[in-house]
Amino acid sequence: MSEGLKPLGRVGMAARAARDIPEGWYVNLGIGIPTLIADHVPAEREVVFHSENGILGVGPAPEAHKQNPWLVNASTQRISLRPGGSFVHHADSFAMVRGGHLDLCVLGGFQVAENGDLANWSQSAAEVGRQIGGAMDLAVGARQVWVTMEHTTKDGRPRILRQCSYPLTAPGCVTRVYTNLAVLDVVGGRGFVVTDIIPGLSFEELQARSEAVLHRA
Amino acid sequence: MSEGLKPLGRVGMAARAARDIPEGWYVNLGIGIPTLIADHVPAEREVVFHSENGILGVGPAPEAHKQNPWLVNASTQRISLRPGGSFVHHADSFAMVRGGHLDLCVLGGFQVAENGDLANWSQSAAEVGRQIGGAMDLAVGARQVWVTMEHTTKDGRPRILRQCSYPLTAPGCVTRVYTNLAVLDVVGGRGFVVTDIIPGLSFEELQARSEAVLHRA
Amino acid sequence: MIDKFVRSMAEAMNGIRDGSTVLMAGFGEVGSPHALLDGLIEQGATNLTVVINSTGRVRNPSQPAQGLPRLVELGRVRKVITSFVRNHSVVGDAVRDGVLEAEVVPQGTLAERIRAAGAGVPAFFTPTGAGTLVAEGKEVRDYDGRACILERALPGDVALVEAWMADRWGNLVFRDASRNFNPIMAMAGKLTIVQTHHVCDLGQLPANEIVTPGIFVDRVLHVAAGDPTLPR
Amino acid sequence: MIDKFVRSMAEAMNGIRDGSTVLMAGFGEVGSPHALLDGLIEQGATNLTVVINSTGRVRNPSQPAQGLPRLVELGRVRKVITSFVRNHSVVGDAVRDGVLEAEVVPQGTLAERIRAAGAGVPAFFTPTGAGTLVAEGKEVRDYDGRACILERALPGDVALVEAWMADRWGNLVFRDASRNFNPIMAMAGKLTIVQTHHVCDLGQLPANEIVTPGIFVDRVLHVAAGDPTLPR
Repeated sequence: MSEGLKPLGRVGMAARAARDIPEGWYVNLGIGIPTLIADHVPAEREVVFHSENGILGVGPAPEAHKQNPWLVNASTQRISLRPGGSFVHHADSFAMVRGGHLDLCVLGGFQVAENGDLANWSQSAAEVGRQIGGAMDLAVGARQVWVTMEHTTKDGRPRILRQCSYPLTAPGCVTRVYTNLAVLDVVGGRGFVVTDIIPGLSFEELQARSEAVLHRA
Repeated sequence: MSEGLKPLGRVGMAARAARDIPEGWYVNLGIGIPTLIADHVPAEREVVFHSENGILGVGPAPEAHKQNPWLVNASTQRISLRPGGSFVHHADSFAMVRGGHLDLCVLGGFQVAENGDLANWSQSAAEVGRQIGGAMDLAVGARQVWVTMEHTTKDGRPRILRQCSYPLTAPGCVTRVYTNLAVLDVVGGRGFVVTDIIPGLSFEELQARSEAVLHRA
Repeated sequence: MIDKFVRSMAEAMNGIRDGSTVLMAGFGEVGSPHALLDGLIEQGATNLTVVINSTGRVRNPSQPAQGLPRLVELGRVRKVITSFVRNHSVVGDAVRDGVLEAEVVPQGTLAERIRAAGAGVPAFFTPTGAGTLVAEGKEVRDYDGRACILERALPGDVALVEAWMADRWGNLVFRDASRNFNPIMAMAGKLTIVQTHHVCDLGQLPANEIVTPGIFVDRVLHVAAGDPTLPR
Repeated sequence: MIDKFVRSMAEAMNGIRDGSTVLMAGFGEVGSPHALLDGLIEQGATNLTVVINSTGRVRNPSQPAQGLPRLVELGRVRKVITSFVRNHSVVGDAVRDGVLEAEVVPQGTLAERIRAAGAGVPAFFTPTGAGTLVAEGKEVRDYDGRACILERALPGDVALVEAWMADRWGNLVFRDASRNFNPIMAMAGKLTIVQTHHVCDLGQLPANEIVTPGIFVDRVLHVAAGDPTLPR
């Protein structure tokens, strides 16, 4: 990587994804980096955030003295509710997800493959811990599935792959990936199409950090 | 039939069935004679009446000046709501029915067979008019299914049969029949068991008006 | 700013195409989107499949047909999916004459199929209808010793809904028994169009009391429609 | 007179049998029937199958286990059906040690299976989980060009529910995000037991605002439980 290159941090990735969310969309934000996205949607742009535990219209974290213990998001953080917000039970909440009513979910990821396969809940089928949560429902149900993740693992192995090696969350679901280095659309029949790269990084350098073949936009 | 014999009228059948509904039951009353049953449950006995269009806690018909045009039962009659009553949408209303939550439904009938088969919505598969409504759901879903009907057709043909000739509402669903002449339990493996006959009518005379073999209690 | 209110019936009906499946809410005239039905008649879409609980009363020469029966009289409906067709009704006569197809299904199955469409369930098993004419041509399977039939989800290209109050996000509440098919049809419509008696500011409807969240709603038209009348 | 209020925890827990399937509501400590879980621990039923969204945090030696983890420590649970098992949690360790079976399923499938049980749907198809480990051993069928798997209803012998307000008919409302699994577990429990923060006179809860009608409720215990705390 070129000297002085500045890969995006967690907040930077969240802010980059936030830029692309249009007004009026219904959006579910997964645990981790995606949760940060809400803070970067401009206040004047109305986006309705959904939380799996039956909340539509999630607002920002409240000041300490305004916290409502009965109001937490899917990450069990205390939140606020926007005017126009509403509550439903868990089956109705997932009816929104599974019935195709969300315009977008943004999920964290371990691996994304060029056919849109996503792995984000387990690194091995043999593992005892299985933290599936709502990710499989969201990956299958939302109209758009964006993933935010580091472009490579901590030890430099690629996460942008020809094929996922971890257990899948859902096959063929991802439509776009925001990494610390680039924005990649996943296009049916073509694979990863790079639409944005951070300043100072060349397409070839990005390709070198990816296993899958990348395409120019 | 013996001279001076008094078969029950519509109100008489409804009142007879009402006697047997215990406090605390959740009950759906079908169109026709069953609808009359609610008026004959003593006021001090709390029974919760369900209406298919999403009402629990149906109360009696209101006085004219208290009518609420937004409050009708499944027969589209204006009704009242008891304190404790509630509204749900149609899928939740039928979740009550189909999920086995109703203790009882009382339906009108054309024919009941000794195996519990019920026919109450059509006299011929060839008929254009098909008034299924909620009867099939109720017949299958309620824990008890009682039928109120005349013991025979207007021209004297039996309705208490070995086998139904009309299209079925549901197989093997009926648990008790209230006719203008008798009360008959439907007992698995045995068939019709007569538990009550109007004064002055003999078991043999009742049998003569029934196609199925009747049993003594 | 999200604003789902439309200012005219023409705007409410815009883009409904020939061949659409249209879900029409209401039960016994209560909760029926009468104004939107009039709007659809005016709009002109034809070759429709209509999903509605009940298809109308016995013909009454002194009362001109409205709503679905009127659409049928105009030859605009190809098929109805319903729980109730009466002999000697406009719909019944059209079925008899072979100009209209009718799929008559149990009311609970109808409701569950609509809800399934809204919830992303493509098909489900139910014991209702097993062993009856309703089961004809359907897959049968035993669950817990009981015969069950496989039923398909019933999505709409368009859902026509009546609400009591609505806000600009499309959040809805319903009055008393007018709730009936409205919330589930709102869920199942690709394009859900609402007529509402009252308009609320955003935040005026308490979050715990909203029955249909705006995510299920596309367009809202303010129509002060008055009280429902008893069926004629 | 219908009166579903019980006067003691012993009465609330009466008759829960060994081998029962117990549905436990709540999400992130909100809407969890903590008092009833304590009551179940006290009551003694064992060999339980527990259905619960999440099975607890990573072990924290300074915090004694409560609720499901405590039941597991006591060896009273045979199986959990859940969307979330963490490594190094009481439940995760019990699964690792082979003393507890875990069926881990997508959260939406969990919710839909519970709702299906309450609604009389024995099985349904869903695309969620198709092509993943979740699909193993399940029937697959294509709908609308999409692989779907067949999932079974998930009924409970017992459902443990927390409400904000209740009346003697068992009508319930919930506070904010505490609604979560409570209404659907109430529907799916053969014996539904509720702890409520507040008691209302019959008729005090507006008919249009009741979320869980009393038909889904068997017993109600008044427990002034205070606010939920954040997960530890």
